[in-house]
This record gives sequence, structure tokens and C-alpha cells, in this order.
Amino acid sequence: MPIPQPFLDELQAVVIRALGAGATVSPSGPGRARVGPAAGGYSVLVPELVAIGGRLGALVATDRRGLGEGLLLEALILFDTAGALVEVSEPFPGPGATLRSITARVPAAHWQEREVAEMFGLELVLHPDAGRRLLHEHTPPGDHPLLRDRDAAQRLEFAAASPPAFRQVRGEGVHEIPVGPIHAGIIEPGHFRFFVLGERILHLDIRLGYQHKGTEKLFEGKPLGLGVHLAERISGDTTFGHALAYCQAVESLCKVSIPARAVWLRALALELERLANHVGDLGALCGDIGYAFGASHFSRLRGEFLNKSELVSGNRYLRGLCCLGGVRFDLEDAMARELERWLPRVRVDFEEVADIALEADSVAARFEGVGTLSPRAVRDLGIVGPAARASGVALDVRADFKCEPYRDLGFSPVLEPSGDVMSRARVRFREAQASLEMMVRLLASMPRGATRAPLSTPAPFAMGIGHVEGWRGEILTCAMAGPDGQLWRVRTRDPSVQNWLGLAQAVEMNLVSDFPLCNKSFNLSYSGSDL
Amino acid sequence: MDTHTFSRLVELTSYSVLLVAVAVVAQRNLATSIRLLRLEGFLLAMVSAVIGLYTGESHLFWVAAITFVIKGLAIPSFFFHVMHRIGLPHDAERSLTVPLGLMLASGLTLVAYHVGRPLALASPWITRDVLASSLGTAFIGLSLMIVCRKALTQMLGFLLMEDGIFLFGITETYGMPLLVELGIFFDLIVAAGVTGILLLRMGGDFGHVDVDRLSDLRG
Amino acid sequence: MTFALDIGFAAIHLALVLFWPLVLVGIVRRVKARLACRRGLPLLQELTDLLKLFRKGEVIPDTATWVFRLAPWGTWAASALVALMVPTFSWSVPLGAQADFILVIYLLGSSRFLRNLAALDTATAFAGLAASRESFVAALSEPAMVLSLWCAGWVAGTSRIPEMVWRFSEKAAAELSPVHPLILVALVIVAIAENARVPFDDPTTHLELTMIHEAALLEYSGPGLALMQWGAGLHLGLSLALIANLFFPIGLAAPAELGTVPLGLFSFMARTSVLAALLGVLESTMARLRFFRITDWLALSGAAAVLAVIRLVTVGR
Amino acid sequence: MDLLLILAVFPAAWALLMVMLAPTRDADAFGTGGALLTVAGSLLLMSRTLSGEIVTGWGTHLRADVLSSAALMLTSCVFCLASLYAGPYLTASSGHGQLPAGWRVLYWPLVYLFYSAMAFTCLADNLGILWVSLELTTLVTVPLICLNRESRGLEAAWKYFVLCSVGIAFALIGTIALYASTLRLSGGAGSSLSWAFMLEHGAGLDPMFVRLAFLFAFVGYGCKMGLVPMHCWLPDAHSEAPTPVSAMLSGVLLNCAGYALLRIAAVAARAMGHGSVQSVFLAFGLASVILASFFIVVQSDLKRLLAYSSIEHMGIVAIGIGLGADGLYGALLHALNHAMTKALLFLSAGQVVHWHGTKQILRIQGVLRSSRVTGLALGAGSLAIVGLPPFGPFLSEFLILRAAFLSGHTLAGILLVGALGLTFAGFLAHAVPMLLGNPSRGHEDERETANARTVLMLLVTIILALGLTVPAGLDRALKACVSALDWS
Repeated sequence: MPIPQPFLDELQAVVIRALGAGATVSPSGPGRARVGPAAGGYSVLVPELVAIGGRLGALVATDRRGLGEGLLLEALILFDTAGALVEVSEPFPGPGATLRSITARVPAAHWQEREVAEMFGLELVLHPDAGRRLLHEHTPPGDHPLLRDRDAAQRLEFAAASPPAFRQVRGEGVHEIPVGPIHAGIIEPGHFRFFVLGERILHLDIRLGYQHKGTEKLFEGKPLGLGVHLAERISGDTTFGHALAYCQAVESLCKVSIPARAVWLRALALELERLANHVGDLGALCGDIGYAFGASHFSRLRGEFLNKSELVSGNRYLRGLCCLGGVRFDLEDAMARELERWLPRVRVDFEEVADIALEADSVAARFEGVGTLSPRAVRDLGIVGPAARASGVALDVRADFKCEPYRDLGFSPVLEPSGDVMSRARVRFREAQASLEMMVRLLASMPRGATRAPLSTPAPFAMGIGHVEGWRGEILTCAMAGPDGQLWRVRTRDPSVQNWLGLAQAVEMNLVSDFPLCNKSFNLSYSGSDL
Repeated sequence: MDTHTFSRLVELTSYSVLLVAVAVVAQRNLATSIRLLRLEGFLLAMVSAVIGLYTGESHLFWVAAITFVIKGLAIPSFFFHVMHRIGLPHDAERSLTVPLGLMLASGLTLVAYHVGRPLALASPWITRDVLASSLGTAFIGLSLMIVCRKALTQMLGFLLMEDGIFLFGITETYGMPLLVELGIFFDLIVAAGVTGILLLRMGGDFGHVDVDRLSDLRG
Repeated sequence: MTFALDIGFAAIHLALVLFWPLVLVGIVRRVKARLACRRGLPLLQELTDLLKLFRKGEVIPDTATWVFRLAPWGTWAASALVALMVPTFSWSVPLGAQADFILVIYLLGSSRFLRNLAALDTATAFAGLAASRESFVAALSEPAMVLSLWCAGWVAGTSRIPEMVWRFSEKAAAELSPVHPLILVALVIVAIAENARVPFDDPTTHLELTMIHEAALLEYSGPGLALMQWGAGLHLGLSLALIANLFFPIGLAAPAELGTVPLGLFSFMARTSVLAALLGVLESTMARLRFFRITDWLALSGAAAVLAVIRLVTVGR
Repeated sequence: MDLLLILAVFPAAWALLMVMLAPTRDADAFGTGGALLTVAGSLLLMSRTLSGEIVTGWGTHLRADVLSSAALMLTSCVFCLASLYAGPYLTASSGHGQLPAGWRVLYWPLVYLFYSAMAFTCLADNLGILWVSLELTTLVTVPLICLNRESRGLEAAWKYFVLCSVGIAFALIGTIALYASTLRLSGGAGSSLSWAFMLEHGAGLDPMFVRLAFLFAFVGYGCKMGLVPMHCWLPDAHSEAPTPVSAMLSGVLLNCAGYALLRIAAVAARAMGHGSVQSVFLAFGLASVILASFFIVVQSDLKRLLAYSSIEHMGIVAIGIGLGADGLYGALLHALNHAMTKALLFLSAGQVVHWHGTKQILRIQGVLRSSRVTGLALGAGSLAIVGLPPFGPFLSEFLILRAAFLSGHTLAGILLVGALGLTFAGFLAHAVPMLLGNPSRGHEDERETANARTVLMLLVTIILALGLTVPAGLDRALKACVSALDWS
């Protein structure tokens, strides 16, 4: 869908105000516009765009020194109500250059700015929470993994640990509780430092990076098709969402049009993944408060959804289903009929369990009023996904960007007003219901035909963008190919990146014993943030 | 039924009524409170039936049946309905913390004992010890109504108070004349209806049922 | 002859009191598993676990002192001593003459005190949190326990627990004091809280930040952990025995009458199993309380006990 | 024919008839007509009881002596006047959007139910039925108070409901305790809730039980009567209700509660002795008068001013009851005077409030100039309510004061005089600026409806007449009331 002209005009006015008369906005694809690289293109223009309703999506830095340029920092700004995506960029001479932080005006940039600075060796100034947070404390100071001259195979030097830079909270009776990076239970590593007064959390500092695997680096130089497998492994619970975002990015680079049946099948798989995870989350929430009934029955239901995922793709986590140009396997008619028979059954089962669990007095007493996130915080921090919708902020890629097949099937986002754990649980419950409904409609309206289209050669150094509402929220993947037709740079922004700070915000002044519950209600991915 | 068994049975039930009243104070969940109120209704119906068995007064069985239907079934269901219509959070904050409320409740029961003690000594009835627990229940309801500035909690307090008075009446007099009992039940139903309507209108007009925030009228 | 009989009774009591709780723990777990549509572990899994732990080596934190080493034995011994004072299948117990309820509460309190001391001794953040939380719960539950046992003692006319059980078992149901429901409610709530069960605590959680009782044991391993867990089991067993015998004293064996032993044993096992199963049902159908809501429940238990006291003081038995 | 049952049930039946026929256009005529019939009925009853006859009905549940019929008479008169006023008022209010049009149909059945409940209260011999009907008056008036769809009305209605229900529940405890005390009567006289029975056997009742009963009943019915400190609901409810309802609430419902209290006090006095019962009345009465007089001085809202004045006058009535037979005579007369005067004040003030669209005293001025009739009525009412001659309240207040000094309650008398003085100054300081001066713009020439004019003039005439003399029939009736209660 093209961007409406009045909106383009408004945009042009803002750009001229911020960057001077020479800067122009040019359409760069369906629903996309770009502003050419300019000094201040990031640090001056982005706050202006956010002020007129834009939302910071992803920061994509590229090392173009090999092309005779410097570093280029591109920012994707999303205009949800207009359904438009604007790319702006600012060049830097090279590592060591100064990156002026915009976090003070656009708090949503908090995490990604640090990421860019640490990975590309830019010097971040004016950031309220400077200090290295993402690279491991033993990484030597000059090592910036995403610079192209840094060899992926080169092993990490083990330098003396730099002292952890935590914000300090001091005062009479303030107590510090360090948790992690190794946790009880089988979960990913991350360090949480609580500053508590008695049982109440005054401040929570989150430090990640223990899971840094060099995923983005690994994409470089890989064939396009191989990237799908890498993308599937970005975050284990969002296999399909990430694969789909990557495929969309590459497909937009290659200007392929995907057969309708493949689009429908992808949506089916996306909803299936959402169902399994939302239902699993509901079970985990019940488990955290010791509510055995909910924990066991939601886990059982999650099993059902995983089994159906296996039926559809041969893998319980939907691995290998998505491929460039479409999907790898067609849905056989027998399978479709089985799904059609199964959907109403499982829906009754699920609703029955959820009715008991979410209406139970003792559950409500734990969920309501805990971990409240205000709509203001959601907008400021750029929170996405169910966490945003639970605070009454209508953000849903499926509805905002009118993507197929949701446009045709009448989709509207699920909203809950109060922003507490109960809201997030109810959003999950109702989204699961909506997904079941959507699956029925998808199956009923499934077009016939091919499931895969051939790819053409991608234009070098152009940016393809994949934009998917995964179960955890909006996934943004940018892909660029080199002149050899191989991947040159892939950048993925998992929803967790935006939401971790939301968690820190939501738990403030809550009881420390309620933290695991709040944490589970966001259920963020460590792996997705530590690329 | 011999006198001793009878009096112990009535006493046990009346203490259970008091205990349930204390439990209503002890927790903040509205739905559970209403369920406890339903339990209270059943207990009261039981007391009436037991007294009926003992005295052989047939009208007490009617009273028991009506109590069962109205206090045990109708009013709780009605308030569940109202609660769902207003769509309140399950957990109603009270203006008083629970431990303080319970201290108040214990204190009020002590007062009830001291008010009731001379009467109980003068009373020729077997069930005289019940006086304190029934007045205690009524006082606890009263304290909920006065101290808690939330409309639904006030309504709970009102119903608890009615229950306490009912227990007082049935155990002190072995049943008022049926006509009067009917009248009292009628008033109770109308009162429940009126509160329901007021609550619904408050929920509709103000979006909350917090009496503390209704403060236009002063002086 | 009576001496031999006494020895025999004491031996049965000892065996029952030390090992039956492990089965009770198994019953609670099994009921929870069944309600969650799982098959569940064997009833004697707890015993197997303990045996395995006893055979294992022990890791002791660098920061720990002798307090840490002493605590498992101390807590176990205190619980075991109490177990000799609380009646099981018969109201006669080895330490019947000493079984004053104040002493019982003190012994249980000192067992908890040792555990908290050991938790602080490890100097870890979680254990410190656990010690503070346990003390918080205990500070609220102990007054209710003292008051309710005092009321039971008043009604029975004695301060020794075995005698209370005997007096209650002699009376017909109709003669029970009307404060019985009050004491029962108070004691049940206290028992659930002190045994760190749902809704006060979740014995199965792995989330250190939410733990109350378990966090104090985080640093223990091997035999130390085994003793701690056994001690906790003993505590659960004697709580259930106390409730079963005070409020449902059916079919107790009379001392020195061999013929009543089988019925006594059967009745005790049946009653405590039912209570354990009820506990399992409660744990399956309820979520944990928010930490500061624990006060609400314990205050309810306290209020019930206070009401009983008021009744007894103003009206008498 | 069972006259009493007809008198009590007729209004309810009339209400039912109105609901079923649902006359939208003739509703006012229907309502006013029924009200006239109730006056006729109560006159009929009065004529029979004045000669000392006791009328009973509905088995023995209803019983009318001269006091009952006097109370019923007063109720029906005020009800009738308020109904006459109500028709045009409702039309005008729905025109102004203050009342939703559909609610007009609800008004009439509700006030008739209200009246029916009050009639039951006045005629009940069975104290249980007395309680039930008095509780019913609360429940029926709750929707009447929040008839206007404003949040303030809703707030007032909720407070009214909560406090009066609590109070009335106390009265239920008292009633039960009285019943329980008859169960304990020696000589197997049998249990009964009958007032006449209790009064007859009063001396044999267990004083301890009766004391408990009286205290609970006093708190309960005293709350309904608006005695301090149980008065908090009253200013809210009386000021937020629609005008005719305010007039009825203040004019007669308070009296009905007082009537119920008097009946129980008579029994209690038999069992416990008159002294202790009367001292309770005296203490609460004085507290009400003194507190209310302070609130009157600082009040800025016209209808709340009148409501606090009601508290004050109920206090005066309570003081009168607490002063023995002479005081009771004065108190009964004062209840009548207050009912008439307060009805007059509320109806005229309602007119003024309607014109100005505000209840703020400071924003109302020059009423005498903008409308002769209403200004005259408001002025006469104000002078009467502060106890100036030649109006009724002066006479009754004088009688009560005289009783106070003669019976040796000098301190009470002095306090009462002081409070009356304060009220006098405070009330007139509010009333005079409203009446005199120039009307604000747009209110130079206001016109009331013919109905309102008739009603207001009628009321002015009545209070004037009552101030000049106590008619012989009234005197006889009041004396009969005092002796029926066996008050000394």
C-alpha cells in the first residue's frame, strides 16, 4: 500500500525543519519512505519524527568502510496509524566517532543505542546509563564484534573483568539482592540486581549479554537460503516468527510476490506458534503462584498445540516450515480436515480451563494490581506486543500494517486496560481465542495453488525489511545482500529488546516475591536480545 | 431431641456464624465474601430448622425454608450478578487493613459479650450463650458498614448485620410471629434490590463504587 | 507385664512418628499429582530420597561456621522430641508427663530458630531473605497457636497435650464446647503456615525470590539436607496428628490394652491420610497468597483464637 | 369493613392502579385525587377516635387511638398539599431537564407507596409491623431521592440508605428484645408484639431487657428521626430530593419516626420508670438543637439550611417529650407546627431554587420583589420557623420552654433559649438578604402556578391560625394523646 500524500507532505515539512532545505523524503517501496544520509539524520531528526507520532523500530548500523564510506546508522521509524515505515540515516566516519544519544528525548532508543555503540565502537555520549552492559565483562575494551574487519572465527580474548556498572541505590535499610546469571530452573542466563527496602523493590537493574552468540555476525557471507535456518535459531520459542521475518526481509529485497496459499499457510503457522506460547505462558504464570490446576492443564494444552505444529511442519517448534519464497510443505487436505475437527474441541477445552483459572479468587488476588505498566511508559519505552496491548495501547502489526491475510479476514487487536499481570494474562487468553478463531477462518478461506515462488537476484546493499507480529510482539528484520548475492548484513530486532526496560519499570515498588510473576507475565527472550 | 444436644447444636452453629462473619472481615475478595455470606444463610436456615425440631413449632420450618432460599440462594446470586455487571476487580481494597479490622471485630465481640452477659444470665433459655455471638455478628457487620468506605463492602456489612439480628431474633424468641418474619424478609429483598440498583447506577455514572470518593455533600 | 506393654507401645509410637510422616508427604504429593492428571510418584519416594541423600557427600559454603553444621541435627532433634509428646494411635506417649503445650511450642520455636540462624550463617542474600520471612510468619502464627492450644487446654482442664486428647476422646460429640470450631480453624491455619504449605508457601517452587521455607535450605546438601527435610516431614506429621487427635479422636487405643492397638493404628493412619489428602486438594485448588496477605490469614487464625478466649473467659467451659 | 386496613392499603392499591393504567397525561390528576381521598379517610378516622373510641383492624395488627389518627391526619394533610404542588412542579422540572420525562410516571406510584408505608406505621399496633413499615419508608424513598439523575442525588441516596438501614436494624434488635421480654413475662401472660399488650403489662417486663430494647430502639428510630449524632444522612437526603419529596421527608417522615419512638418509649417508661427514659430524650434533644443551630449559622445552601432546621426542630420535639406531660403536649403541638411550617418553607424554597437554578443562598436575592406570593410564603415561613409570633411554632416552643422551667429543668431551658437565639440570628441573616433587595437580572418577574399559589397561601393561613389559638378540638386531641401514652 502506498503512503498517503498528505502524510508525505507533513513528513517533508518536519524533515526540512530538522535538517535544512536540502533534505528530501522519497518513497522507497510499498509503505516505505526514506530520507537520505545526512548529518543529524539520527540525532536530530528521529526525536522530531517521534514527536509527530513516530515510534522507534530498529537501529541498523552497517560498517561500509570497505565501500569507501564510514559507518552508517539507519533508524526505522514506524507510524502505526498511517501504516508507514520511514528510514532515516546518519553517517559516521568510523569506529571511535561520537554518537549523540537521543535517549533523553526518546527513551525507546535506550537499549539499541548501547548495542550499536558497543558492537561498532562508537562513543556514546549523553546517554543516561552509559557503561558497557551488553558485551561480557571479560571482553577486551577494543573488541567490537560487528565491525567487518573483526573475524567471526576469532576467539574472544579473556581480559580482566571490568567492574560491573550498576546504578547504585543507597539509603537506610536498602538491601541488594543479586540474582543470576545462573538461575534455578532451566532458563537462560541474565543478571538481575534488586535494590529492595524490606520486601519492596526500589530499583531493578537488568544486565544481559551472557548469551551473546554472534548471530548477526554469523549471517554475514551466508547464502540467502541458509539464513533461514540461522533465523529460526534466534530465539527458540519464536522459531517461525523469526524465520518469517527473515524471509519477508529477503523477499522484499528480491521483489518476489508470494503465492496466496503460502501466505495463508504462514499465517496459520504463526498463529499456531502464538497459541502454543500464550497457553504455555498462562500455565507458567499459574505455576509461579503455586496454582497447580492452571499450571498442569495449561501445560497439557500447550502440548496439544505443539503436537499440531508437528502435524503441520514435522517439527514441534515449526522448524523448517518457512523458506524463501513460501513454505516448504503444503498442508494436505487430510491434515486440514483434522485441524478443522480439532479446533472447536480444543477451543472448548481451553476456554473451560481458562475460565476456571483466571476467575479463581486466589489467582485474581495475585494477578490484579501487580506489575502495573502505564500507557505512558509503554509509549515512551516503545514497548511492543501483548505487553503494550495489556496497557491499552493498540499496537499490532497484523492490524496496523494491513498485512495479508489479516486484512481480508477482519482482524482487530485485543486490548486490556489496566496494565497489570492480570491484563497481560487476559490479553494472552483472548489472543489465543482470537488465534483459534483466525485459524478456523484461515482454513475455511485457504486458497489453492503453489506454495513457493522462485527468487530473483537481490540488489546489492539495498535494505529489505521483514515486519511480523510474533507471539511476543513486533519482530523487525533487515537484510542486505552483497554484490556476490550472499548476505552482507542482517539485523534482527526481537520484541524483547524493547520490553526489558518495561519489565524493570513495571516491577518498581512491587514486592520482591512478586518479581518472578511479573517477569513471567512479560516472558522475554534472553537469546533474542543477545544476538 | 434432648435439651442438651439441642443447646450445644445451636451454640455450635451460632459460633460458626460468628466465625464466618470474622472470615468476611478477614479477606478482601468480594466473591469469596459473597460465598461466605451464602454459607451464613445456610447456617441460619439450619438454626431455624433445629429450633423448629426442638420446639415443634411448624412455622419455624417455613422460616428455615425462606431463609435458605433468600439468604442462601437469592441474595448472593443477585449480588454476584451485580458484581459482574459493574465489572469490578475481584480484590476490593478495604479502608482498614485486615488485621486492624479483625482486632476491631474481636473488640466488638467482647462488647457484645458484656452487653449480653447480664441478659444471658437473666434469660431462662437454654440457648442464652448465643446472644453474644449473634450480637457480635451484628456488630461486626455494623463496623464493616461504618468503617469501610466501599459501597459493596458496606452492602456486605449490611447483610452480615441482618444475619446477626436474625440469629438474635430466632434464638432469643424462638421465632417471631410468622407475619413479622415475612415482613422482615420482604424488607430484606427490597433492600437488596434497592442497593443493587444504586450500585449499578453508581458503577454506570461514576465508573466506581468507592464511597470515599463521593464527597460532594459536606457541611 | 505392663512395663513390657509400655515399651511396646512406645516402640510403635516411635516407629509411627518417625516414618509415617514420610508416607503422609507422599500422599500429599500423590493427591496433587492425581488432580493434575499425572500418575505421581510412589508413596515412599520421600524415604528413598532421604536414603539417597544420606549416602551422598556434603558441600559446605566457605562462609559457614559450626552453626550451619549443627542446625540440621538440632532442628531434627527438636522436631523428634516433640514427636514423642504428641499422641498418635493412642493417647499415651513416651514423654506424656512432660508434654505441656508450652514446651511443645517452645521446642518447635527453637527448631525454627536454629534453622534461621543457619540460614543467616551462610551469608547469602536468599537465605537472609528466608530467615526474615520465616520470622515474620512465625511472629504472627505463634500467638495464635499458643492461644488456641491454651483454649483447648482450658476446655479439657489440663495443659498436657496427651491428656487433652484423652479428655476429648472421652466426651460425646454433643458435649464438645462450642469454641471447638474456632480452635479448629485457628489451628488448621497455623499448621498450614508453619509447615510452609500452599497458600502460605510453595514447597515445590524453584523461584528463590518467592521462597519462604525452602530458601533457608538452599545451601544444604547430602545428609544435612536429608535431616532438614526429614525434620520438616516430622513437623507436618505431628501437626496432622495433633489436629486429627484433638478434633476427631476416634478409635484411639487405650494404654496397656493390646486388643485396641490394631483399631487405633488403623484409625490413626486413616485419619491422618484423609487430612493429608485434604491438604493435597487445597494445594491443588488454591494459588499462593501475596506475601503481605499472609497477615490476613494469620490474623484470622489469631482472631478465631481470641474469640475462643473471650468465650471461655466470660462464659466458662 | 375494616377501616384501618383500607386506610393503609388504599394508597398502595392506588399506586398499583396507576402503574397498571400507566396514565401519562392524567397522572397528576390521578395523584392529586387520591391524595384528597386519603385526607377524607383520615378525617373519618379522626372523627371516630376523637371521642375516645379505639378502632382495630386486620385481626389485631392495626389499632388506632387518637394519637395514631392524629399522626395519620398530619401525614395525609402534608401528603395532599405536596401532591397538589407536585403536578405542576413535575411538569416544569421535566421541561427544564432536571427530571427525565419517563421518571415522572415513577414518581406517583412511589410516593403512594411511601404514604402507604407511613400509614401502616401510624396505625400499627404490632411493633413488628411498625418496624417493617418504617423500614419500607426508607426503601421507597431511596429511589425518590435520586430521582434526578445527578451524582449528588445518588450520593445522598446511598448515604441515606446506609445510615438509615443501620439505624433501623438497631431498632429491629430493640423490637426483638421487647418481644423477648414479653416471652419472659411471669404468670404466663403470653408473648405478643402488640403495643397495647406491652403497655398494659409494662410493669411486669424485665427492666434489663427493656433497657436494652429501648436503647437500641432509640438509636434506631432516633436515627430515622434525625437526632444528633445519628443525623448525618438527613441534610444530604432532604436537600437533594425533589421539592415535594423534601417537604414530605421533613414534614412527616421525621414525625412518623418520632411517633414510633414515642410508642416504644411509653412501654419502656412503664418498665423502667419515666425519669430515665425522659432524660435520654432530653439529652439527645439538646444535642440536636445546639449542633443544628451552629450548622444553620454557617450554612450556604438553602435546602441544607432547611434540613438542619429540621434537625433542630426534631431536637425541640425530643426535648418536649423529655419534659413530662406538659412538655409532651407542647412537643406534639410543635410537631404539627413544624410539619406545616417546614412544608411551607420547602415548597416555597423549591420554587425559588427552580427559578434561580441554584441552591446557593448568596446567589438568590429580592424574592419578595420578584414574586409576591412566594416571597410572602418564604418570609412568613422563615419568621415562623425561628419562633416569632404570631405563628404556630412560637406557641409550641413557648409551651415547651415553660414546661422546662416549671419542671425544674432550668439548665435545659437556658440552653434551649440560647440555641434558639442563635438559630434566630443565623436563619434570619440568611433569609433577609434573599427576601429583600433587588432581584438579579432575568428574575424580576417570576410567576408560580395556580396550584403552588393555593398551597402556599393555605399553609400560611394554617400556621398563622395555629399561632393565634389552639382550637378546642385540637386541644382535646392532644390531651387525649398524652393520656393515651400514660406520660408523666
